[in-house]
Amino acid sequence: FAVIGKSVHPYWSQVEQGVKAAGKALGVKTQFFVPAKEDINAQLQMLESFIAQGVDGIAIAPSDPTAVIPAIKKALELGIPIITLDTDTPDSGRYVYIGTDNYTAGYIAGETMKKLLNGKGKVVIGTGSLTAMNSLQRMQGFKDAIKDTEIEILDTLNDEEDGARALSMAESALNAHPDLDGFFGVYAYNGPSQALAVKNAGKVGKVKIVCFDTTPDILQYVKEGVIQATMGQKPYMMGYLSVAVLFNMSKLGVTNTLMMLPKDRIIDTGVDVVTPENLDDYLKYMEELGIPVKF
Amino acid sequence: MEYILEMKNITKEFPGVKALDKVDFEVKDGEILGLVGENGAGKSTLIKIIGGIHIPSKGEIYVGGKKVVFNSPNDAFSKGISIVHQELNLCPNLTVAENVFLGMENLGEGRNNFLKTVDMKKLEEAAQNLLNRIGAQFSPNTLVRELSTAQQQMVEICKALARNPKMILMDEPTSSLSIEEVERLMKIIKELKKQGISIVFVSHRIEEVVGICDRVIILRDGKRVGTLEKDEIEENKIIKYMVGRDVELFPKHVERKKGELILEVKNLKWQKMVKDVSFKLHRGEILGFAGLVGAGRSETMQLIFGINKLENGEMFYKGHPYNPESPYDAIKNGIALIPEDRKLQGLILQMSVKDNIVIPSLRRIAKSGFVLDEIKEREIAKEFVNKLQVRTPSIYHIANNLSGGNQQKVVLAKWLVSKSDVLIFDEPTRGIDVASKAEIHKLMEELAAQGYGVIMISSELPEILNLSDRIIVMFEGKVMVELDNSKRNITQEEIMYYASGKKQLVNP
Amino acid sequence: MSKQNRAFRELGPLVALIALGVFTAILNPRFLSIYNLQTLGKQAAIFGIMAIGETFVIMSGGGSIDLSPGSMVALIGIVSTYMIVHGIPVFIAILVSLGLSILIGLWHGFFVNKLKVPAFIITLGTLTIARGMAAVITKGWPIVGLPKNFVMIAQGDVVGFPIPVIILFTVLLITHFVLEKTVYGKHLRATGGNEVAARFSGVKVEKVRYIAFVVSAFLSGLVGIIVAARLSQGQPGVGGTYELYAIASAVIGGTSLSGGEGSALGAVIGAGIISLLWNALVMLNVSTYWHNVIIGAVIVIAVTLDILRKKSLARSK
Amino acid sequence: MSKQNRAFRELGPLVALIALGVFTAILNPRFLSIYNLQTLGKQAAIFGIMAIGETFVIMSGGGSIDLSPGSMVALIGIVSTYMIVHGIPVFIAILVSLGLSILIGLWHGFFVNKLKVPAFIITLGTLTIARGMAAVITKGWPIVGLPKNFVMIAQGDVVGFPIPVIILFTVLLITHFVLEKTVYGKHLRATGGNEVAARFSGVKVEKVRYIAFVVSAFLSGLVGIIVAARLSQGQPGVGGTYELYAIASAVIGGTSLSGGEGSALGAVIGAGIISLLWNALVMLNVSTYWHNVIIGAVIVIAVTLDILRKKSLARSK
Ligand SMILES: Nc1ncnc2c1ncn2[C@@H]1O[C@H](COP(=O)(O)OP(=O)(O)OP(=O)(O)O)[C@@H](O)[C@H]1O
Ligand SMILES: Nc1ncnc2c1ncn2[C@@H]1O[C@H](COP(=O)(O)OP(=O)(O)OP(=O)(O)O)[C@@H](O)[C@H]1O
Ligand SMILES: [Mg+2]
Ligand SMILES: [Mg+2]
Repeated sequence: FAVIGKSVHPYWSQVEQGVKAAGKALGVKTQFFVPAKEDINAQLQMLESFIAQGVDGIAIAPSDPTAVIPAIKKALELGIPIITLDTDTPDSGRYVYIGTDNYTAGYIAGETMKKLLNGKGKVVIGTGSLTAMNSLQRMQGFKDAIKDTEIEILDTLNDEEDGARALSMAESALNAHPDLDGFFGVYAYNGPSQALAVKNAGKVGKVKIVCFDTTPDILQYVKEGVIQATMGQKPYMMGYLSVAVLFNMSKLGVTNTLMMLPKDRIIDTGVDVVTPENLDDYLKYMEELGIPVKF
Repeated sequence: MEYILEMKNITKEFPGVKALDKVDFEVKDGEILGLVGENGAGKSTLIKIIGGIHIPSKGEIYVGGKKVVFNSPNDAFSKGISIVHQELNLCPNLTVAENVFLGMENLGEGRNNFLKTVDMKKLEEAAQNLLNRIGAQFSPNTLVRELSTAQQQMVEICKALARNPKMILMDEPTSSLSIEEVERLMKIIKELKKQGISIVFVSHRIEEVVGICDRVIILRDGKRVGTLEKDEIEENKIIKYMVGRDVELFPKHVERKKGELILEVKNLKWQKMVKDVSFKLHRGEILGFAGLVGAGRSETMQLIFGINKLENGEMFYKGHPYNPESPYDAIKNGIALIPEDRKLQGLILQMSVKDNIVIPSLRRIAKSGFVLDEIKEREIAKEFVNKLQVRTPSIYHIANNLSGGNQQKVVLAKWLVSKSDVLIFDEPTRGIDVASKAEIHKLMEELAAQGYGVIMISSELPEILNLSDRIIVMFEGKVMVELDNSKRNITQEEIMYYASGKKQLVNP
Repeated sequence: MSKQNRAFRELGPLVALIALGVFTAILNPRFLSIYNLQTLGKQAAIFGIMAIGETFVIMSGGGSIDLSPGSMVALIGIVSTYMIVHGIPVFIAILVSLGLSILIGLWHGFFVNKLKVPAFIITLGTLTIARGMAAVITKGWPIVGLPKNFVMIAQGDVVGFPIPVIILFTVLLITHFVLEKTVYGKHLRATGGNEVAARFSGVKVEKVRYIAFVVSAFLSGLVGIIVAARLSQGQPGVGGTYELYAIASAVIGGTSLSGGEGSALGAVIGAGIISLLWNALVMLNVSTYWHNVIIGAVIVIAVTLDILRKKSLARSK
Repeated sequence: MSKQNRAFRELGPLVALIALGVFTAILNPRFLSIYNLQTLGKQAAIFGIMAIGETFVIMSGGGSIDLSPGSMVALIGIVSTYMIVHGIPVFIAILVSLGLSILIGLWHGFFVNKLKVPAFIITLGTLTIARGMAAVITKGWPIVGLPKNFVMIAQGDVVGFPIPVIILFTVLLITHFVLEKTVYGKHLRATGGNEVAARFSGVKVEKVRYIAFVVSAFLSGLVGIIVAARLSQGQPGVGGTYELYAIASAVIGGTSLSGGEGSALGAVIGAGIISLLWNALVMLNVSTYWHNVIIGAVIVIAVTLDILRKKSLARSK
């Protein structure tokens, strides 16, 4: 079975762990691939190579939902089951989608921010890409969630997936907008960059931070109360479930597998909103899963 | 119309230099016109103006009586003017044939637009014809980068001929040719004249000018200072106009004593260019190297200087085995090589005259070996600029903007500054005017008299014959003969004989 | 190098390409499946066409290099699809986009020829600006809803040959002819070899350079359209570091970075090697984290071996 | 170029830098707040140090260029932090990391000097391989848990001057001295100006090149450590396109891409311009979609104006 992720990133390395764990538990061979950076063309290239190779099943997180449709259709034609994880492409005819989509996660982040700011304030978004679909969807969800409030988005800062630039930009933003109330960090390194900037500027608690992912540094900042909330998607679960579903499809047949799954063919893995209050619970939960976070 | 080309009141200014000052210039139909003057007098500048490379600050140009403005080389070509530039201008990555017909791949038939196909067979045939005509021995499909300087010079000449011009301007075409090629070129020039083609001929070898020109125009300091008609042309007249005084061409030989053995090489071999070379050099002597173009003299010296790695043979320097890794080693040991190709090997064109002069001696001049000493550098540069009469606005002028001969002087200065025991001069006076040449000869004699070991490669036989104590003649990478010239009794014919590969002198 | 050796210029990279292919095919015979070869061909077409354009610019000499191809792919992909989804007929949209590419090429040529700005800088400007513009036009979102006749450009095939491959061969044929057989080819080499000498010989050096930049920009634009059709959408983020791969392809194929030497065929072989690597690393199940390491190593090794080969060839002569 | 003009080489870019600063300060006076100037200084230090290294390589001529700085920043950041979190003392970890940087510089020098591989290719290899290795080591995870004495390297300050700025000035002082006042500086210029003539003059051309590559790699490694300290973590993805900014900084500062000319001070001013732009665009609240467009345009304009200025200067002399 092959699983294709989006980029070299802690998030995808957790997916990989899930994939490997499932492979081991089920006694099957798994392959996990990601391009170095989000690159739909490279992903398509990999997808096509896997199809050519004739693997038993593919799970893909398309960087772009439409671009992969022809290749997915081709795979299904050839009898290779395909499911999606993390990002869906319903029109492709994929069998199942596993994950919480980025839009929903972004929406929840927006709701969280709304609560933190009591529906009023000024926010700057930091992201690593203005073109990658996950970034766009998270930002869109976030914006939709705060649409009818008095929360104003002052600026969106694109650091082109460069952590150092993210930090510089967060610092500059704090400077440009002394009355800033919140940061929204879209990529895993955005949260820590913003947290560091806020901490160095002595504005902890004054500038609220909502961000994505649960890397150790983020959780550390959550513990310190610099980051107020982070969206933990469940990459490990997505990876594990993808292999499990594909395994079932190959062993029991596609139709039989689908019968066991929800009618809308979406397996929602949900989002953990990790806050200083529930951090300990989250850590315990992760430990139970067998992927303890140390920091 | 008598004048095929007429220029009036031409002035050309460069930043800081007035290269030409109200010069009138005219070329008659079918004449061979000599253009002479000291280094930096403005000859090349004048020729570049005719070629559409420089645009004059003031003045008018008439071709066939009609006023023209040349903005690009193509403007000049279209009027039937071809130029052989002083500095070689070939594309090293292209073949001889491609270079000869560059810009006229259609061989003059029809329009030469970009999408026309090139018939390489035809080009090569045509190039072969031209090469045969000037007696060149290499094939038209060799890459130019594999040719020696002299061979490249011949390609330049072919290139000018290929354009079927009404007029050819040759800026020092003979400076890198040896006697044989020069003679052939002279024949060609006369032939061209018979075909009604006008030639403008620039040379510092005054005897060539005397031998071939119908009329001579002399420039000094950017001004036209004289014209000599056919019957007035004489060597000392020309020189007097040029320099403004009499010059003793070959200063009297200074007596000197042959000292101890300083350098000995045995059976040197390197690739196909150096096959078997052995010789000895003593302090206090000038050892001349003669030979035709491609005899491998330069390559031999580059072995001694550490440019190329020795493949076979031995060298002894001051009695010890010697095998330099790099020129750095050679210089550290006290061996200097004044290279033959000033643009490629001699100068860093974008650097100032001063920086060029001090480069080989920087470590010695610098404080504690690595901190530059500007003041000392300046003094040294000034001293040698004066000594060699380099014509430059200041020592901070970049080398690229000097005239060819003045560049050559900078190259010489560079090596005279670096105190060396063995000095190897490879074509030291190439492109240098008569007066300065005499100065340089004097300098070389002085160096020998002071006990330095001096080696001189030269394709100018009079130079070799007048200066050398011993003469080695090379042919195809081998030493043909070693001649004792301490009495200055060797003749040109003798040398030419060995240089063409013949072993026994039957009939001297 | 004599005439004969010219013909064998591309031998080194060709051998490398074949060796890589055979190696992969032995380890995983599915490498040779039609479908995989089609995939490979499409990818090679993308890099190959860009690499040919890059070859023109690099050959023109003076350290010229075109850093813009990657961004051009994104921008032209966006511009063409933007027009199409706004109701402009596919054919006209393509013509206009290619026209825009040509203008950008002329813009590069203008700065290099007239203002003496290094090609590196002006095309770096385009790299940044074009990518920026792609984001400005789309706000980052892909442009979708393209008609079938547009996506066919990349997704269709003729008797099994994907259309991009056919485009590649057409471009290769034309450019090979231009470089090897025409006056322009000679003049381009001359300009790259010694600009001053070329100018003194009456070569219209500026025009030669303009054309080189236009060819490169035009071919990048063409690739932009192919990529958009391949992805069924205009993607503002596509083509990230393609320029580096295009340059590497050209150099692997024997183009000298100092100008004057180069071959369209070599560029395509170079692009083939890089595309094959991308494909083979997946086919051979190499861990994704190692991909970059291996690609980097292969590029270095390929170029180094070719240089050593040429050197020993020159020596043995 | 005469003595006097040398002193004014950096005038054009300096004026541009000041003008940009004044312009931003007028539109948003907060630009001049200590905190913002510190932010700016830290960013400028990062680019500035890299640009100085790049200047050495470019000056060495033969079309040399170093494409590896961005990836080196990532790799050395990872290597140093990896060692530190695995219990190796900070000081030793830094020494070892810088040692590794020097080795990589020697590696580049070896390929360029001995195997005649173009610098573009061997450093492109490092670009790809180093980034790949950073991913291999970390699997994409940041390396966290760094001790205070390490992060102080970038986050501390001395009477208001951030330590990276102090490092920048130290590096600038040393390199300026080396380039302008020492034999090495002259030899580097000579090598870049005409390699053959330099060799004939007894310059150890190879050694000169080795040193240039080592300086560049060493300074990139230094920046890698500063960046890791600044972020309080080792990040495998950092430094994406820094090499392009470093090269652009050097060129804006007057370095000639064909070698032989360049200045450390100019490189730092160039880096200042780019860093200031990054900062000013945020300070002036310019829509992020336009950032790239503006940065690209400013780079092109700065270089073009400087070239035109020098040309008119040369003419009026
Ligand atoms: N491009 C240039 N920039 C500045 N000065 C120049 C330039 N070209 C020539 N000069 C100056 O113009 C003067 C005339 O030079 P030119 O090359 O015409 O001399 P020449 O008579 O050909 O000398 P030579 O015999 O040494 O070749 C010299 O003083 C030279 O320094
Ligand atoms: N770079 C090169 N590659 C191949 N062959 C060369 C190269 N340079 C010179 N040659 C060949 O080597 C031989 C020696 O040339 P060279 O000009 O050095 O001889 P020379 O005796 O020093 O003559 P001159 O004194 O006129 O320079 C010639 O046959 C030439 O064609
Ligand atoms: Mg001259
Ligand atoms: Mg020679």
